[in-house]
Order: sequence, then structure tokens, then C-alpha cells
Amino acid sequence: MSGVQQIFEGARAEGRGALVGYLPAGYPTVDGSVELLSAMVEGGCDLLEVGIPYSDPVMDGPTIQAAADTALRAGFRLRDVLSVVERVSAAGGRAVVMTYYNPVLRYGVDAFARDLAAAGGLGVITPDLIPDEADEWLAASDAHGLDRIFLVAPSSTEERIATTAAATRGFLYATSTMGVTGARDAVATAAPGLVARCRAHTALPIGVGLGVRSADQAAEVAGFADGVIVGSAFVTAAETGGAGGVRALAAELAGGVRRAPAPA
Amino acid sequence: MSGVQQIFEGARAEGRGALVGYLPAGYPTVDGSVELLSAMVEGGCDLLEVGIPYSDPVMDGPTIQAAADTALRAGFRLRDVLSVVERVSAAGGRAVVMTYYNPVLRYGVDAFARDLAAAGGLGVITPDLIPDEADEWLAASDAHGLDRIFLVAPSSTEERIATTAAATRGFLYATSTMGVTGARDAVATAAPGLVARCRAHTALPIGVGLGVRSADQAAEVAGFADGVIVGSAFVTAAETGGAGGVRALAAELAGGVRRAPAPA
Amino acid sequence: MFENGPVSTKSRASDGIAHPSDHEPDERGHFGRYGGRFVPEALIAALDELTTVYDKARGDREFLDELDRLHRDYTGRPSPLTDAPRLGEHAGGARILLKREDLNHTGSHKINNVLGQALLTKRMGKKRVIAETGAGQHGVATATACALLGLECVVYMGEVDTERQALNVARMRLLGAKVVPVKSGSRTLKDAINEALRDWVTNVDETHYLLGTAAGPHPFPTMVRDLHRIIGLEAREQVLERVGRLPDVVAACVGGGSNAIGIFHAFIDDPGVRLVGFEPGGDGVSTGRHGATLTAGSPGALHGALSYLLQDDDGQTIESHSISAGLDYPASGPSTRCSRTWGAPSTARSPMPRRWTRSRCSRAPRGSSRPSSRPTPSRVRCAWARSSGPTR
Amino acid sequence: MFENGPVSTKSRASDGIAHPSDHEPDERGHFGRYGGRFVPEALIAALDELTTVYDKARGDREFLDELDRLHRDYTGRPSPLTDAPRLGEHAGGARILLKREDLNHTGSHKINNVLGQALLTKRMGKKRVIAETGAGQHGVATATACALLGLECVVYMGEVDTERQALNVARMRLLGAKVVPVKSGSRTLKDAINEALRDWVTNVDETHYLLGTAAGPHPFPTMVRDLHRIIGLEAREQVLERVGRLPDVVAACVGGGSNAIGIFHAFIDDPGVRLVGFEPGGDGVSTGRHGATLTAGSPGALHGALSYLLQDDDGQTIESHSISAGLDYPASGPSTRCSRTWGAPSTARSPMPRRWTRSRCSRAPRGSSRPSSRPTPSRVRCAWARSSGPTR
Ligand SMILES: Cc1ncc(COP(=O)(O)O)c(C=O)c1O
Ligand SMILES: Cc1ncc(COP(=O)(O)O)c(C=O)c1O
Repeated sequence: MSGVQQIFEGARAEGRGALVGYLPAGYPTVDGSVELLSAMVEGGCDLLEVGIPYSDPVMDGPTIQAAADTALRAGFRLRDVLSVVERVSAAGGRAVVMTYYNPVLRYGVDAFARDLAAAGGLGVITPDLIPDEADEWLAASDAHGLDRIFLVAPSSTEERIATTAAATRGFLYATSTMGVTGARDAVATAAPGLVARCRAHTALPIGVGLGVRSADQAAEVAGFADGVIVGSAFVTAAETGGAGGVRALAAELAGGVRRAPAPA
Repeated sequence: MSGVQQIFEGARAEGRGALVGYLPAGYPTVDGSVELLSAMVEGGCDLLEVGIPYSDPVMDGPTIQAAADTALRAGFRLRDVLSVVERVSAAGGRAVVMTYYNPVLRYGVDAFARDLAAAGGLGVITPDLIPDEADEWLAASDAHGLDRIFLVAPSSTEERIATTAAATRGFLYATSTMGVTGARDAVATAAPGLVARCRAHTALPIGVGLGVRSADQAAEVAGFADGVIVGSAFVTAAETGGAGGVRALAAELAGGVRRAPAPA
Repeated sequence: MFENGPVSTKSRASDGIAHPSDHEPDERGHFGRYGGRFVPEALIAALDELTTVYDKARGDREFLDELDRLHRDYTGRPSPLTDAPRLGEHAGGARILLKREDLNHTGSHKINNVLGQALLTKRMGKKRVIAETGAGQHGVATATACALLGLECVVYMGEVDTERQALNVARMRLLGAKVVPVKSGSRTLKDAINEALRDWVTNVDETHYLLGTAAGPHPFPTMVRDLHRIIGLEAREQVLERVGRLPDVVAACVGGGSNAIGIFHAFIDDPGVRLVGFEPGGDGVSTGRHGATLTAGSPGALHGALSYLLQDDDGQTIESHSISAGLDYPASGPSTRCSRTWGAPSTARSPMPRRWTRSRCSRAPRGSSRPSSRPTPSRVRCAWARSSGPTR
Repeated sequence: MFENGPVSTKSRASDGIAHPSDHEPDERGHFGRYGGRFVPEALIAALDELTTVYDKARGDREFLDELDRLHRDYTGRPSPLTDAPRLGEHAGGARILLKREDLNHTGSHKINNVLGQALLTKRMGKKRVIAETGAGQHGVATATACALLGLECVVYMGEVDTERQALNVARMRLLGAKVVPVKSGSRTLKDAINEALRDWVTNVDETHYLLGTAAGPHPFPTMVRDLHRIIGLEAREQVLERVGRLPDVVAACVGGGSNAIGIFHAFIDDPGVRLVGFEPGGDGVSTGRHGATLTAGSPGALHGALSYLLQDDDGQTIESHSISAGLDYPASGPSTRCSRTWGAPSTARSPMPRRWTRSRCSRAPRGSSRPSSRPTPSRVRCAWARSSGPTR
């Protein structure tokens, strides 16, 4: 079983959902991001999603865009993500990278997989890469033992859910709403249905993301999904409260995923 | 013989050219224009050309345009030209009006002829009316005994010179150059030839205008034409020297027209 | 269900000049009382030359073919007729068809006239062209034709207009024209024409004045009208082909009148077709700040022709006002004028359309003095609209 | 001596979509290595729907006729081919012919694509259209088509572009579109596309993203190309009719690549015809401040397709620069990309034209990894020019 899947299974064994926390590498600086990610782990995140700041983040709302801009303006370079992963992994964190495809393509798909694996990274989430276009990445991730986390959406057909799940390793990322990243007041009503549809096609753990920002929402999501993915809310917490704010939010959300019983 | 022609014949009898001076009525004010025109007579002008300020004076250069604008801004109304003519005539001046056609058309062609004749005016110079379009004006000027001074240009054909001269009464106005009003350094070389061509078609006196500003130029023109017509130079003299300046220029030009022998 | 293939129309661009109509002025360019030549004698020779060269060109296959070729390959004629169903719905269910002169090269009907006159300029052996412009459309068209044919080009434009239409000034300069901002008078279109006339008087030997609308001294109103007749010739054929019958109404905006007479002309002899000209209403005809020369003007001579003017009691021109720089002109052409009802209906200064008549304008008795006030059966209307007119 | 009558050409506007060529991508939209779909999964259903509806429309006479009718009566097609003899002389004696897409309604080739997609939007039952725009030409065309067909329209435009192209912003608003100034990133075209994609992901159910160039995820590059193929189909017929033979060179400016592929496509199988694309040189390719993506870019995925990009060593997009707002885009479409010579000739960063090849792009083996450096016989060139491109 893959490294990432084990984390989900571990949480499930504890009768709860896994908590996945996102922050961009290099935000607000490279060292600063290591500190924030470590605080996430301390607060209770099971898995870190380390974002690669990118010039054209089409799946991201204003909060994450601004953080990526800050990181790029502070001089973030692609290789920095490897050192961030290496340092948080060394400190006991377990991390996947979340990245748009072009930086990987430019680095070299196989080279990136090799270097990420060497740095201790467990896998990659690819928001703008669908399995149909992923031949090179499938090969590289196989070669270097990385998990590959593809996304499904409420608009995905049964057939696409099936083929996407088949290409996925680690967990299947279900975007709970049509839209870009950003904390929302309510978890979209489409999420439970989407997760249910996914279960029909795969035994993989299913993580739900987009919009979660409170313990209550985390509890709600953990009620039907295997993992709760939180991004923008962590960026906002970092902005306003630094490492302490991130640690506190992680703790709150960790409480949330423990409140509801995990789905059978 | 017409009133205007008599003036030319009188000058010829003295062995000299006639001096025709132009100033716009109402410039700088109605009373001021009477004073300036009187100064012209005192200085030695044989005939006054009283201009009607008009909004769209296409045959005039910047000097006369500006004077017309000043008069209009000072409140000049069309009927004022009648009182100006009346006052300068009462003071012994002899005057024709120079006007674009539209003000006359608007006043009523016959009414204008009637009222101008009643005010003592001798005739009208019409820079934008050719005999071809002048049926109404020919009738009105006949009815009220006014001279009608049409223009010929260097570009006029022999045929047009002949028909224009035939429609003309008083004197034939030869524009010495292709162009608009404005003092020039040299009298255009086209003038003597044009006058000579006119002589072949008419026994009318011929006045030459456009560009004259000095005694020397006046003498030169008087060498081949029967009258010298001066406009912009008088406006400039009025601007800079008032009635005294106008009187002095008239005197200088009057000397000029006496210097050369009139053509036989 | 729909026909396809290229726009089909039989008329050639040159047909309006090649085939004189039944609506010609007298030989000195009078449409009834209107038109003629109210210009300095110095210009008569040039106007006569233009008349002669134009009359010869009208019968010269080579000239006509060249004009046709340019209008097809350069201007993009025929211009389409576009159905505007949503506008028609908005207007209460009318079927509204737009004659697309905006699709011509340089963006307006102006090029129809400009190319013809530019070719005539070459025929006259002249190397320099001057033009007036208001909105800049005519200036751009003229600068374009001059660039095409290698002619020197000077465009007079009121200083006020150079500011509000700066983009067109830039276009003209890009095309190699010299743009002269005119600072005299009201610093708008009428003063640009004054300045162009002054230039012409001075340089008439080597210069053609490429006048931009169906105004000015003979032969301009007739020549400009004829060069624009293709608008109506095409439109009439297109509407018959598309709809199977003639329209109830043909409407056009009236500045100097060239696009209006260009489209109206083909329908003058169609008794069932009402012809409606829209004049710029400015702030409203009752305010005096408008450009509704036909509705609220009176007969007068300006810029070389007797026509309808905005003028005060002394015959001084009144500045016109319009939200559209291109319609901001205090007179309009004598060939549109000839079909106006003489007399002043009671609606003259109200915001209601004004009635015109469509009299035969050819060889009407001259010198017929002032308009009588006999009202005439209405078939042509002149309306004003607060915001009619082109936006560029 | 001259032929007259309307522009004659046999091609219909819809021919480019009705008749697939020999230069089709694979069924997932790959032109060789390029193209494809590098987008969030959330959009795949919409792209699949679009592909299906488009494929069906291509064979539907009623759809094709409606498109033809609009292009004839509304757009003004066929657009003329204009001889530019003075430019030819200036260029040393070449005969230069201009394909006049500028005469189309809304002033550019953009309308070819826009009308097609707007009709497809109606077919999909969607009521809302979003679009990106740079210079504003595509935005104006889209706002126009939406006004025509009664669709809601939102146009994303970089804040920098809204300022330098304020006139087009006004036009779009006049046409009833909502213009959203995009304040993220470089605040130009690429960020407008990002923002449009974000809107699309969020509102994809009722919204069609009317992409303006031959870029983006499948089926856009193929569909936009085919909607523009009429440019080349007409031009090829017109040049044969006018000159009696094919041209030596066909040249086009390359922004996203839609006008270029639109005209090139008809000549791909003519071995004697060189195809030359001009890219924006900005301050010069050597300065790095330019928009010459094919000359100085490298393969990458942006805005949904694998193509050539201006990017740094980390794959971050580099801002493009051009004096022309319309060419200021850091990528270009995969269907132009497919004919580029793989490999980097020594002229890659010099101001010399760069060689392309015209390989058959259909169903090339996928996943063929990075470009080999085998130089290929040149028949297509890619040049850059310091000041090429449209001025509006
Ligand atoms: C597009 C357009 N239409 C109409 C006019 C008005 O002129 P006319 O009445 O001569 O057609 C203008 C004047 O500039 C114009 O640019
Ligand atoms: C007139 C015109 N031509 C060309 C382009 C470049 O786009 P493309 O390369 O897709 O033709 C634009 C872009 O706005 C344009 O407006």
C-alpha cells in the first residue's frame, strides 16, 4: 500500500477522517514555510500538501494566488520545494506536493519525480493534469514510487471517475464544489453525492477539498469522506496569526475530523 | 455714369490712380469705425469700402478675420452698416459696402439695396457672388441705382472676364493674386497681365486689390490699374495707431498713387 | 432555408455616376432654387474644370472600371444588408435592415465619394489634395485614398474636433496626411471648410479640394451624390431580393447629407416608400443648441451653395451642436434641400418630425425668390433625434 | 480590362468546419506532441459536450447555413483581397495582396470564430458567455455576437489593457457586456484568461467560455482554426482568380495564432508556398522583452494546451511585450505549433526568421517526449518584427 494511503488507513483505524493541510512552499519565505508546515504537523495535520507557487494558478482563488505571488516575489525557486519537503519530512512530517503541471514539465517529469522522492516526498497532487495527458507522469511516478493524486469533480461522468480513480494512487481528491480554492461558509451540497459516486468505482480513500475552514465543516466532511483537505483557511491563518495561528487552526480542525464517525 | 465710376474718372482726370480703402464697419466699435473711416477720407482715400463683418469670411486672411470677430463680439448688427455708411457719407465720404452674400440674402436683397441707397451708399462689392448667381441682386441694384462691383481673378477665362465686366457697374475689381486678403511684400506678378486682359473686354475702370500695404506698392499698382484697393494694411494701422495711424497710411498711399502716371 | 454565397447585387459602384437619373440639377447646379456656386470668382475655373473632367469620366469605361475595381477589392463593396431582429422587436415589431456602409474600408460611406474624387484628381493632373473633416471620418478616408494613389494630403480640422477625435487625427497622420488644426471661428467643421476654401483659393492650380459631403458649389453636390448613389442602388436590390418587396421607410442621418441622399436617391421614384432624414437634436431643437438645419434652419448661402442654414437674423452662421462630431454642421447639401417642403409647418420648432416633399428637382425655375408657405403632401420626413448619428 | 461585379469566391464561410482536412489532431486534440487538455477535471465534461455539439453542428446543414447567412449578411464575407502596389514597390517590387479581415464587422478576423461559437452556445442551451480579451478586438466581437443572439456576456480584460484600450472597453459596455478588469498577475491577457478559466470552472453549467484564439484545451484549437479556415479558403481562390497562380509566400502575424492558422491552413498542401508567421519583437528578441513565443519560447503547458511558451527555467510564465496589445500573449496555439521545426537552430535568439517545417500533424505518435534536434527542411518560417501587428 502506498505511503499516502497508509496515512488515510491509519486515521480510519482510529475511527476518524484524515486531516490534510495545504500551504505554499516559500510562503512567506522558504524558511518561513518550513516553520508554518511544521506548525501544521504539530497542530494535528496527518498529511501536508506543499504547494508550488506558480505564475498562473487557474484553480486558485485570491487568497492562495496572493500567497503564491508573495513567495515568488520573495525569490522562490522550484528547487526550493525539494528542500522544504526534505526539511518537513526530516522533522517527521509526511508531505505530498501540489503543483500545476508546467513547472514539473519544465524541470523534467522524471527528474522531478526522482528528486521529490529523494527528498522524502510521498506523491504529487496535479490540479490541471488529467490521466489522459499523464503518460509521462504515470511512468515517472511508477519509476520513483510516488503517489499520484488526481482530482474528480461534481461534473465528472461515471466513466471518468472510474478511469481517474484507476490512475490514482494514495487517495482520490474530490473537489466538493465547482469552483476555485477559497474558504466558503458552507460545504457544497454536491460533495456527499460525488463521494458516494466515487465509492462505486474505487476502494481508494477519498479526500474532499475546497472551502473548508472550520471544525464544524471538517466534521461534516469527515462524516462522508476519508480525508478533509484545507487550504485557503491555513493561508489566512498564517497571514493573520503566523505559526501559532496555523497550529491553532490545525488543532481545531483535527478536533473536527475526530468528532464524526468515519464512514464505514 | 455711375457714382463710383465718376470717382475713378475724377482721379484719372488728375493723372493718378484712385485710392480705395477698406475697413470693417463696427470695428472696433460702431462709433470707432466711423472715426477710422473718416480718418481714411482725411488722409486722402477717394472711396471707402465698408466691410460687413461676417462669421465665415472665406476670402479673408487672419487680419481681417480678427477685425470682423472683434466687431461681432462688440455687438455689431447688420443694420449698423447702414448708419456707418450714412454717417461717413454725411461727413463727405463716398462709400461702397463690401459684403459676403448671405447677410444680404437674409436681410432681403431688394430691401438691402433700398436701405443702402437711402443711407447714401454708392454700391456693393460681392466677393462670393458671381454674376451667374446674381439675378436678384442685378434687379435690386438696378431698381435702387447702386453700383455692383464684381471680381475677376487671374484664373478667370476671357469669356468670364467679359461676362463679369458686362454685369459690373462702377469699377471692375481685379484680384491681383490667387489668395485671400492680407498685406504682402510684393504685388503679385499676375496683376498687370490680368488688368491688361480686362482692358480688352471693358472700358470700366479697373481696381486692383489684395496685398498692397506701402506707397511704393500703391505707385506700382497705379502704374497699370485705375485704382488701388487697400484693406488689411488699414486694419493693421487701426490696430496699432488708431485713427492717426489710419490717416497717416492713407496719406502715404495717396502719395503713392500720385507718384506714377495713370495708364492711358 | 437560407440562401448562401456572396452578397448578390447587380449594381456596380460606378452606376450612380454612369447613369444620370431623372433628378438632375440645371447645368449650373441648381436644384430648384438651391445649389449653384456662391464662391469667389477665383475658384470658378477649377469648378468648371472639375465639372468637365467629371462629366467625361462618367462616360469613360476605363475610369468606371477602375472605380468599380477599387470599390470591390479595396472598399469591400457591395456592403451587406443586415437584419436587426432584436432592434426591430424593441421598436415594436418592425423589420429593420441596416445598410452596412460601416463595413467599408475606413469605416463609413465616405470612401465612396473619396475614391471617385481622388481618381478625378489624378485625371486633372493635380498632385495635392485638401479636405475638411469634422469627426475625422472624411479626413481618414481622404488620407487613405491619397496614400493609395500617391497624392499629397492636407486635412483641415477644427481645433475642438482635433481634441475630441484625437484617434482619427493619429490615423490621418499615420497615413501621411498633414492635419491642420483650425483655430478660427467656432474651431469646428464649418471653420475647417472656411480654411480649406482659403487654401484652395490660394493653391487652386495644383490642388483639388476633396469636399466630403453633398454640399459646396456645383458640381460637388451632384458629384458627391452620384458617387454615393451606389448605397441606395445596392440597398434597393438587396431588400427586394431579401424581403421580396420595397421597404415602407428608408431612414438616414443627415449631416451634410451625403449618406442620406446616397440611399434616398434610389427610392425617390418609389411612391410607397417614405424617406426620413434624422438630424442631430443636440440639447433639443427648442434650446437652439442643435444641428437640425432642415427642421429649424432657413435658406442661405454658405460654403458655396444656397441651402438651409442655421443662421441668426443678420445671416451670421449659428454654431451647430450635436453629440456626434460627424453631424455637427450648420448647413446641409442642396440636393437634399430640394425635396424639402417650402414653408414652416407649426411643428417647426417642436421635437416632431418635419414634413418634406419629394418634388422633381430637375430644372425648376430659377430665381423663384423666397419659399412660399404652401404646405405640400408629405412623403419625406425630417426628424430630429436627441442622440442619433454615428458614434465615431 | 478589369473584371467587375461583387467579389467572387466559391467557398462558404462554413466550409472550414464542414470539410475536415488532412491536418486533423488525434481524437483527444493532439497535434503531434502539442495540444491536448491541461485543465482541471471539472472542465472536462464541458469540453466533451462542446466537442460533441461542435462535431454534430459540422454536419448539420441548418447550422452551416445559419453560419453562412450571418457571415454574408452580418460579417460582410467574403472579405476582399486588396492589391497594395505602393507597399510592394517599397518592398522592392513584390506584388503584395492583403486579405481584408479588417473589413469584417467589428474590425478583425475574430468574428469568424465568435459567431460560430456563439451559435454553438445557443445549441448547448447555455445563456451566458465569458471571454478574455487583450486588445479588445475579441471582446468587442464577443460582446457583439452576444448582443445579436441575446446572450449574457462577461469579458475579462487585464487592468493594464483596459487602460490602454479604453475605447474598446467603452464599445463592449455599449454592447451590453460586463467588462471585468483583472488585477492579478501581470494584469494583461494571460491573467484575463486565468480569470476567465476560474469563472468557467465555477459556472460551467450555464456558461460557455468563448475562447478567442486557436489555443486552449481541445476542442478549441481545432474548432477555432476551422472557423477561421475560411480566410485561407477565400484567399486561395481569390489569388488564383486575380493573379492566376499561387503566391510565393503567405504571411501573417501570430498572437495566439488564430488568424495565422486560418490563412495558412489552405496552403499547407501547396509545396511551393512558403508560410511566414510574424511574431511581436517588442524591444528586440535579445532583450527578453518580446512576444516571440515560437522563436524564443519552449514547450510547456499553459491555459489548457501544450504549446510553445515564454517561460523561465522554473516553468513560470514570462510576461510578453509588444507594441500591439493584441499580440501580447506568452503562448500560441498548438495547431500552429505542430508545424514548427523541433530543435533549436543557431538563430534561435537572433533577430532572424526562424525555420519551421510543415509536417503532417495528424495522429502523430503521442508521448514522443522532448523535441529532438533533427533539423528539418524549412518551408515555414517564423520571423519577428519590431513593430508588426494590428494597431487596434
Ligand atoms: C459615418 C458618418 N455618417 C454620416 C455622416 C454625416 O455626413 P453626411 O450627412 O454627408 O452623410 C458622417 C460625417 O462625418 C459620418 O462620418
Ligand atoms: C486584428 C488582430 N489580429 C491578430 C490578433 C492576434 O491573434 P491571433 O494570433 O489569434 O490571430 C489579434 C488579437 O487580438 C487581433 O486583434
